[in-house]
Amino acid sequence: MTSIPDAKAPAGEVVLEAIGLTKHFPVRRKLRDLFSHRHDVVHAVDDVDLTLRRGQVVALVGESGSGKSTIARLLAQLYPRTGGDIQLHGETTKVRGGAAFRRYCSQVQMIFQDPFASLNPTHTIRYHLTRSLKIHGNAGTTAGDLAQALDDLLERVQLTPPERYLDKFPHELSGGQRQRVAIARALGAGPEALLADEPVSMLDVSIRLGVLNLLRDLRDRLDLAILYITHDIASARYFADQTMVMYAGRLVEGGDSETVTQSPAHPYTKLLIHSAPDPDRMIGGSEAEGEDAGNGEPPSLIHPPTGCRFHPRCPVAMERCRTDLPVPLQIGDVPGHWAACWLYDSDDKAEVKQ
Amino acid sequence: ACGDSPNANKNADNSKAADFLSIGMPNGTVTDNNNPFIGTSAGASLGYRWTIYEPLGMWNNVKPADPAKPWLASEIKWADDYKALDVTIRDNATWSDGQKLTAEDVAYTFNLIKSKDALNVFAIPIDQVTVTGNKVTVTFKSSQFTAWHKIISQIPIVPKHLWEKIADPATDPIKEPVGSGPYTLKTFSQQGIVLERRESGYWQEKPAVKELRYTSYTDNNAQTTALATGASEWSFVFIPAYQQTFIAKDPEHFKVWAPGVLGIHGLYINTTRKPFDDPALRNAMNMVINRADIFNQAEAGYFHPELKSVTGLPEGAGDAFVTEAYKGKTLSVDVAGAKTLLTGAGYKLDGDTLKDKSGKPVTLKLSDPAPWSDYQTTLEIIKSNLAEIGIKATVDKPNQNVWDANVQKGDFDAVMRWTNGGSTPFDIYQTVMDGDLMKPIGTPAQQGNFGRFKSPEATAALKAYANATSDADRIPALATIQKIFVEQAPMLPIGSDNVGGAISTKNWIGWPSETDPYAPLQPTQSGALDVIMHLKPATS
Amino acid sequence: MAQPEADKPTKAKRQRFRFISNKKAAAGLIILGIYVVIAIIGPWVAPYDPDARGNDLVQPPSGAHWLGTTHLGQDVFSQLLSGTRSVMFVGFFAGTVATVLSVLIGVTAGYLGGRTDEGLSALSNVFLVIPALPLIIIITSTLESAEDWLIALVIGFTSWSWNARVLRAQTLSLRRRDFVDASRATGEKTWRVIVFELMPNLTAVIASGFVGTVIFAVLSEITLAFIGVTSGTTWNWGTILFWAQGQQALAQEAWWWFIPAGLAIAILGTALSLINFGIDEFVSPRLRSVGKTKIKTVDGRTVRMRIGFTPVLSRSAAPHTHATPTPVIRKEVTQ
Amino acid sequence: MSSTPVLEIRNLNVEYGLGDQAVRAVRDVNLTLHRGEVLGLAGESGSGKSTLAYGMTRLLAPPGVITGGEVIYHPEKGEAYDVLGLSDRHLQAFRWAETAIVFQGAMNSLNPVHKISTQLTDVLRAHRPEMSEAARNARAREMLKLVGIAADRMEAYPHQLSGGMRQRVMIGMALILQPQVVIMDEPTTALDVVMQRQILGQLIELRERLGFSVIFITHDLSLLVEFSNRIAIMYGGRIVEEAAAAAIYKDSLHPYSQGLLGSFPSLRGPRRELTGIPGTPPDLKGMPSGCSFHPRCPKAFEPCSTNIPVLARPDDSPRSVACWLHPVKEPVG
Amino acid sequence: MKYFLQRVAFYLFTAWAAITLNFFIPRMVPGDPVQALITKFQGQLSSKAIESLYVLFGLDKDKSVWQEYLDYWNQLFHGDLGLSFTFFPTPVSEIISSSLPWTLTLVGITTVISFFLGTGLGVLAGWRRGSWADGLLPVTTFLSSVPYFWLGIIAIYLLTGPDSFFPSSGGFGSGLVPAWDQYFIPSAIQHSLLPALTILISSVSGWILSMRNMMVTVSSEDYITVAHAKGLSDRRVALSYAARNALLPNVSGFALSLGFIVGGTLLVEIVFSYPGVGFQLFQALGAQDYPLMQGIFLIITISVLVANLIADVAYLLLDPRTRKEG
Ligand SMILES: Nc1ncnc2c1ncn2[C@@H]1O[C@H](COP(=O)(O)OP(=O)(O)OP(=O)(O)O)[C@@H](O)[C@H]1O
Ligand SMILES: Nc1ncnc2c1ncn2[C@@H]1O[C@H](COP(=O)(O)OP(=O)(O)OP(=O)(O)O)[C@@H](O)[C@H]1O
Ligand SMILES: [Mg+2]
Ligand SMILES: [Mg+2]
Repeated sequence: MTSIPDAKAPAGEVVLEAIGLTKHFPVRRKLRDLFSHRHDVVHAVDDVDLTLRRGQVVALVGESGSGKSTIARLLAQLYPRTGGDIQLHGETTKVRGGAAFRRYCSQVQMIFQDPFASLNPTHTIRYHLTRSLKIHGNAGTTAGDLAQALDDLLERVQLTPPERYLDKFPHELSGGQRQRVAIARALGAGPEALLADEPVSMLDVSIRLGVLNLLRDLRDRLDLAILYITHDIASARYFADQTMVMYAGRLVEGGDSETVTQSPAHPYTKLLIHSAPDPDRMIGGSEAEGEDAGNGEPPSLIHPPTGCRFHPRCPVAMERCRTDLPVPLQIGDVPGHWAACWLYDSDDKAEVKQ
Repeated sequence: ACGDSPNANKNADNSKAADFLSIGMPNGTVTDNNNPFIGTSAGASLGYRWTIYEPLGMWNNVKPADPAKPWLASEIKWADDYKALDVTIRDNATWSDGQKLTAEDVAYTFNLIKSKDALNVFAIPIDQVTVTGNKVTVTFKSSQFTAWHKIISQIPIVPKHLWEKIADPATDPIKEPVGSGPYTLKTFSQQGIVLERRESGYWQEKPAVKELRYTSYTDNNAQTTALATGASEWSFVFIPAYQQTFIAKDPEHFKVWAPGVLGIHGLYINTTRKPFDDPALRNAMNMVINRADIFNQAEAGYFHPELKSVTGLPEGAGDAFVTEAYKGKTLSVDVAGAKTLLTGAGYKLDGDTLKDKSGKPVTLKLSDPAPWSDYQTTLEIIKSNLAEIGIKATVDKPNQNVWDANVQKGDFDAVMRWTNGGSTPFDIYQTVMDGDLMKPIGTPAQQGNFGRFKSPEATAALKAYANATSDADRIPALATIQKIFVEQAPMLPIGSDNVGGAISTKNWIGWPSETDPYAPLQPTQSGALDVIMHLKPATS
Repeated sequence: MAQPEADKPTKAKRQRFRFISNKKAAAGLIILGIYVVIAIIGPWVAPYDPDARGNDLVQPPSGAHWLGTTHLGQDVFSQLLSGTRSVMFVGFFAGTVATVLSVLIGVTAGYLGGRTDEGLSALSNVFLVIPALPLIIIITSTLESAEDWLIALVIGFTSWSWNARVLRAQTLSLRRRDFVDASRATGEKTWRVIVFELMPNLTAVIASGFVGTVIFAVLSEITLAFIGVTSGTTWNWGTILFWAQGQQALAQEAWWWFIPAGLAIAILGTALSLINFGIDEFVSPRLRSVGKTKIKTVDGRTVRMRIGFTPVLSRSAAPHTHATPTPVIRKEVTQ
Repeated sequence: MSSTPVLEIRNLNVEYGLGDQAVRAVRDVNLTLHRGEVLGLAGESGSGKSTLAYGMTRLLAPPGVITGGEVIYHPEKGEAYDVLGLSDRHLQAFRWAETAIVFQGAMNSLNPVHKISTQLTDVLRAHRPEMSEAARNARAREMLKLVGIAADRMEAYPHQLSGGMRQRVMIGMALILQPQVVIMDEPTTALDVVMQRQILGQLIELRERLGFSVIFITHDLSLLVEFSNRIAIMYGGRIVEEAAAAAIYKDSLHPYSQGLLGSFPSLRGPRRELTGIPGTPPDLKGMPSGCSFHPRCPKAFEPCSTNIPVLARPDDSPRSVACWLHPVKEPVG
Repeated sequence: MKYFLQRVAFYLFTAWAAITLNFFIPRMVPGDPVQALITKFQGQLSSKAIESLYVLFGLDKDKSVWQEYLDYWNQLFHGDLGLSFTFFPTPVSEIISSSLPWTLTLVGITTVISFFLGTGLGVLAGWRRGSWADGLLPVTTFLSSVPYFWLGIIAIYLLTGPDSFFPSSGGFGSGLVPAWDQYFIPSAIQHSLLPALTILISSVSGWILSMRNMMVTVSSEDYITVAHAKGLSDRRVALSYAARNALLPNVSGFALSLGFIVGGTLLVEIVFSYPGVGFQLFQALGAQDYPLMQGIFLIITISVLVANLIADVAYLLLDPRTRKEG
């Protein structure tokens, strides 16, 4: 018996969709606020639309604190959302624990950034995987079924032979192996969507690639929909079909990975790509330094800038950016490429040119 | 700048040996309160109230039947029925503020007590107080035969001219006491109270001790240590192994004398609980208790003198009151006799276990608060004594308040407790047997008869004794009382109270002793003043 | 999960009991073990009934009475042996009560957060600042009879707060660790997350809190007994001290009556502290007392390891491992 | 950039612990830092980069011990000397004045309870006792300005600054005594790319102005290639390859360097298929015999498992490699 | 500032809770103060006199608990703690004010000395690990496990006696009256030495241990390495960097452990017959003296709270991170 059903539906079908997803964290109230009626919140995620399709990887890129993890947790229903909708197979879902939550997470599973922290150091690999299988009814009925399912899982994440790993404790494994176990645990639920929150950023350079390649392999074999969260835009290019760029809680650009990374439209994306280490730009050729990169300080999310949140740092900010919230605008070059930037509002373009 | 310090003359004092006497009591902290009527005051707790305020006469607890020694009153006369008292007040007594002490002051004091229940701690039913010249006549609503000593020796006479102005004499702390006694308060601190001698105006020759230093030690241990180091020269405290821990430190000067008085300690048995409602069982228990062991081990061989007479009256103080029938009859350990008695009464000794008439094993819970270590030891001994006749006893150490409440409510099997004391055996027997004091189980009996001993005969005899107008009436009443006490054993007498003390003769001599028992040796008794008056420097 | 697993138990054991290899913990555990054994068999092996009076009053240690006798001729050694049970019982029972409470309150507060957390934290802080011993004395003085289990309950109920606080902090930090969220995301129920995911990681903290409370409870019980709050029927070391003090044992030069019980307490306390050190070092290996700190350099000097100045054992520039100086050449492989 | 050395490390050996339990974290490392250059030190986690950096200034906490080697420092003026042979007092004087260190996490490198100004002037007080209070403050202010922080932040506490600012403070502090050598141990890994570039850019610029040399440690090879002149690659406590940045990037000789380079997806240029390095990093306690990389090396052949290759020049170019694939003409070091 | 206000709010809450607890506990005590008083003196009182005592003590009124609670607060706000039963009719506040200075001085000074001594030794032991300072630990562990009272009694036995410099009990020499003069103060100091030593010996080890552990933990922080790298002197690194930071958790620990210390000193006061509040409390318990018990417990709690607040302020001054504005 195989615990993980292969390919349930044709590739390209929408598995998970976020519409206008918003999350505000309340800020701890201070004593003096007790007397006023102010309620400060952290605008961690504002009005985010995101679609995960079967067999596709969507990358979410952005600097630290831009709200990437929050999106992943919202999608995993680990946080209640402030606004917006999450649709699983086109159906609105709002679960708060209980059986509904379990049903949901049998389809949507999450992988965490830090494999050192996401496995409980007091339990064996066997325990972790068995729980995942049992909760979602994938453990079969007999001990033999379970053993088989465990072996399958470990093989799937290329931890072979399985016996060598099953009874180990997490601390006895290397980082890459741990992350594989974490992936196996997610697979144990037999999900259709995987939310991978910076799954490799804590891993050693030399083993990162192995895990990414494994995920890609799983996407192909199991037709998983994967959300790949990273701050390394180069790996998004390498791994993801689509890339979304996030800045201060909002999506600012999205589209086909190759397009977004090769011809970025939004000034922030440009900055990001410009800043990424580039071996071809050797030390001597520091002419690139001339570009104004803006200051590096991310904005406060409690009182985010009005209009476009990037405008205080944007080298080409216009008056309008200060006041009006930019809407996603189609970029002409490739279908599906968009950016939330007034530069691409056709009227304004004209203005800029004048 | 230090000239005005209250401690400034300390060195001067030390240079001349022995013009002060250090008196200690293990009473914990005291607060600045010198009201002689309030039992919680420092003056009462440490006993120095009697060196400031004086009574009419001195009653010697050690010889309770002796008449009182005139003190403020030069003459004391009781009516035969003890319902009226005539006292003549000395005319040379003065208050320490210089005013003369008159019969008016005495009358005022009696009236004060009469009008204020809170001050009338002995509940003396004063009827009329009249003054004629230097004579005061007080009449009472009932016979005061059993309470005369309280009236004479326990009521401090206070100055009318000052006390009149006090708003509430029952609560006023009297921070600056003015009395007729030979001492006045010099300084007060929680730990030490210093009294200095009045240099003039005292009605008799002034005492030799110039300064009295009272210290309240926090507990017996501290007090004993102080005695052993000589820091305390006079105290009343239980000293375990006193020979070793006290006398041996300075055998030449350290002395202990603990004369028994008419107040005893014994094992109260709850006579409403089966099978202890059976006098035979109680008698059998009485027969196995090893009082000598208790005296030596629990009472360190001195503190509560061993009771010998079957009547429960102590040797010495009680001798005069043992009626004909019991003269010479003494308590002794007789295990075999007890067993015979029990078998005769239908009990069965089954191996180590005594079974009562219904076949149930006899068990007994003895209890007393933990801090009373002599009682605790006593109970331990009683426990092992009782085991010899198959009674399985356990010793409980409830908290004092719980214990207290339980004893009063009658919620106990058996407890060690004291009786009231007085100038006659009446108080002892009343505490044990008086039906008038009895309350139903569950209702607190505050005055006595905690064991709920029911004997109308005894109640009547007690009443007769107290109200009798002549000895001829008293003797048969007392005989009846003693007969019931001995035959029914409502309470098993163990040891007597004492009015003794521990002293050092290093600096002062002239203390009362076995050979010269002129007064009690307890610094808190009113007789303490008499003792102080007797003291002479050891060097002279 | 019914497979026979050959090496799992040993592995698990190795993981769990690793801290016993800590010398301090081992010493502590051995001493504690002895106490526990005495607590169990003490009353039976005691040469005398601790209550039994004898004729030798206040006798110094002898062959018949190893630790001498009391003023009633009771055997001090027997009292000490019999008293162990009550001490251990109160210590462990109070420790258990306090630990259960602190786990319930601390972990709940830490895990649930928000209002619950604020309420529970305030509660434990209140208990934390209110002086415990006076409170215990006051409460026990209200007890009708101060049976061991009652005293233990009172101590347990008043001494959980410190552990609750530590546990809360620990839970908060664990709560932020991904594995908690990961197990939630796997679909675990809340109670399972707390019991199976959080608690195993808290064992060291819980254990150390437990041991700490046991120390506190033992000292409190003995203190209470010393000032006279005990059950009448059982012996404990505090009762021995109570009697010794009441009879002024030291003034009577009866050191054998006073000293051993106090030493017994101190040694038990030390053993428990040692166990706690072991746990601390187990949790945070840095605290482990450094092994060898003095080392010899090549030229024979002794240097001490210390922070900021790494010892240099040798300053010779000769290589340590001998790399082969003449490489083998294999053209085929080199492209 | 000249080819005069400032710091020569000769057969440095560092161990953690003593006796059998010892972990040999740095093994016979030879490395030369030239005046004015940026020397990159790369390698996966645990390869001994930090140990090497701290070892040469004797900053390793117990149980670290230096078991052998020399660290020859060439001051600007005067005789070269061995840092490992300095007395405590001289070492204290040497530190920071000659070599300064910038750590990975600035939050942790700044003492949270002291003001920025205190921590900056601390150094001056220790090394330039003759300076007046005012002069010290002026100097501190100057350094802050140099790294682009407003002087009014002098009185701030570390927690009041953002991560990037703190890291700049650290850089400013490192330069306050104008040292010859600045060691940077993963100075930017905690920052995001935008900030990282800003700070590194600034540092390079300062280096050009002030002329100090930099040892730049990171595991991000692509970053190193961009920012350093020369790169040394460590594996299992040894340096396995050392060459000019461009040479490493374009034509690395050691299979490990190749694997490392192949692990970074590139943002520009064609999308290539990446392989990474198979296997797991070695355990320092049970190092494989011979070349420690051989169990993971796709090109391993028989001498690799038995003989330790020496770091030496395979040809005339100023580069060296320790690999049996590359025959050595003359051993170096 | 915010932090400070939060703490103040917390203290107010705790004070409220303590006062309420304090109100209720004595009401659960079985028994009856009048009887306790009589028993204490093994006295003999007439039932009439007993009645009058009830009236005096204010125990006769049939008030609802709620009403009593309100009255209690009302009294407290007027600084009135009622009249003591045992020392009737002395106001509780008077008794406390005479004994509190003793405790405050003894506990205060010894605690502070113990804290600084322990912290100092802990800094040494933590900084110079592996040196002689490590040998300190087993000894201190043992000493800290010894019950206070046992140590005190042994000290009395060994060190006091007729010719000893150390008095066995009391707070000052008999015959003296508390005053700030050259007779009293030396005597008071002399009397406080043994109790202080007892407290010191059994409490110092806690500080040594926790400080040592904190030092060890802090020693491996990066900023310590940086401080060394900066070429600062070893002393400066140890004190200004390591100890300064290691102190922080200890300061809050210091505050919180005050409650325990007060508990410990209570016993020391009993053993040394020291005229402090601990001994008063002990007596009040025995005598069922609610008002005194309540008053003392309240005072102890409030002192601990105040000390906590002070420690918090100290923490505030020591740790800039808590000073975060906004
Ligand atoms: N539980 C929470 N309560 C309050 N604020 C939060 C909470 N979780 C996250 N935030 C805030 O929301 C914002 C977005 O956080 P998030 O973790 O989603 O960022 P991220 O993009 O994943 O960053 P990183 O790359 O560092 O992981 C941050 O400003 C963060 O401080
Ligand atoms: N205190 C220590 N005790 C024992 N081994 C240690 C200690 N510190 C470091 N090591 C070991 O020394 C080796 C080298 O560590 P080092 O910190 O120098 O690596 P690194 O290359 O800087 O790694 P990273 O990139 O993770 O910083 C590692 O294998 C590590 O396990
Ligand atoms: Mg994140
Ligand atoms: Mg490192």
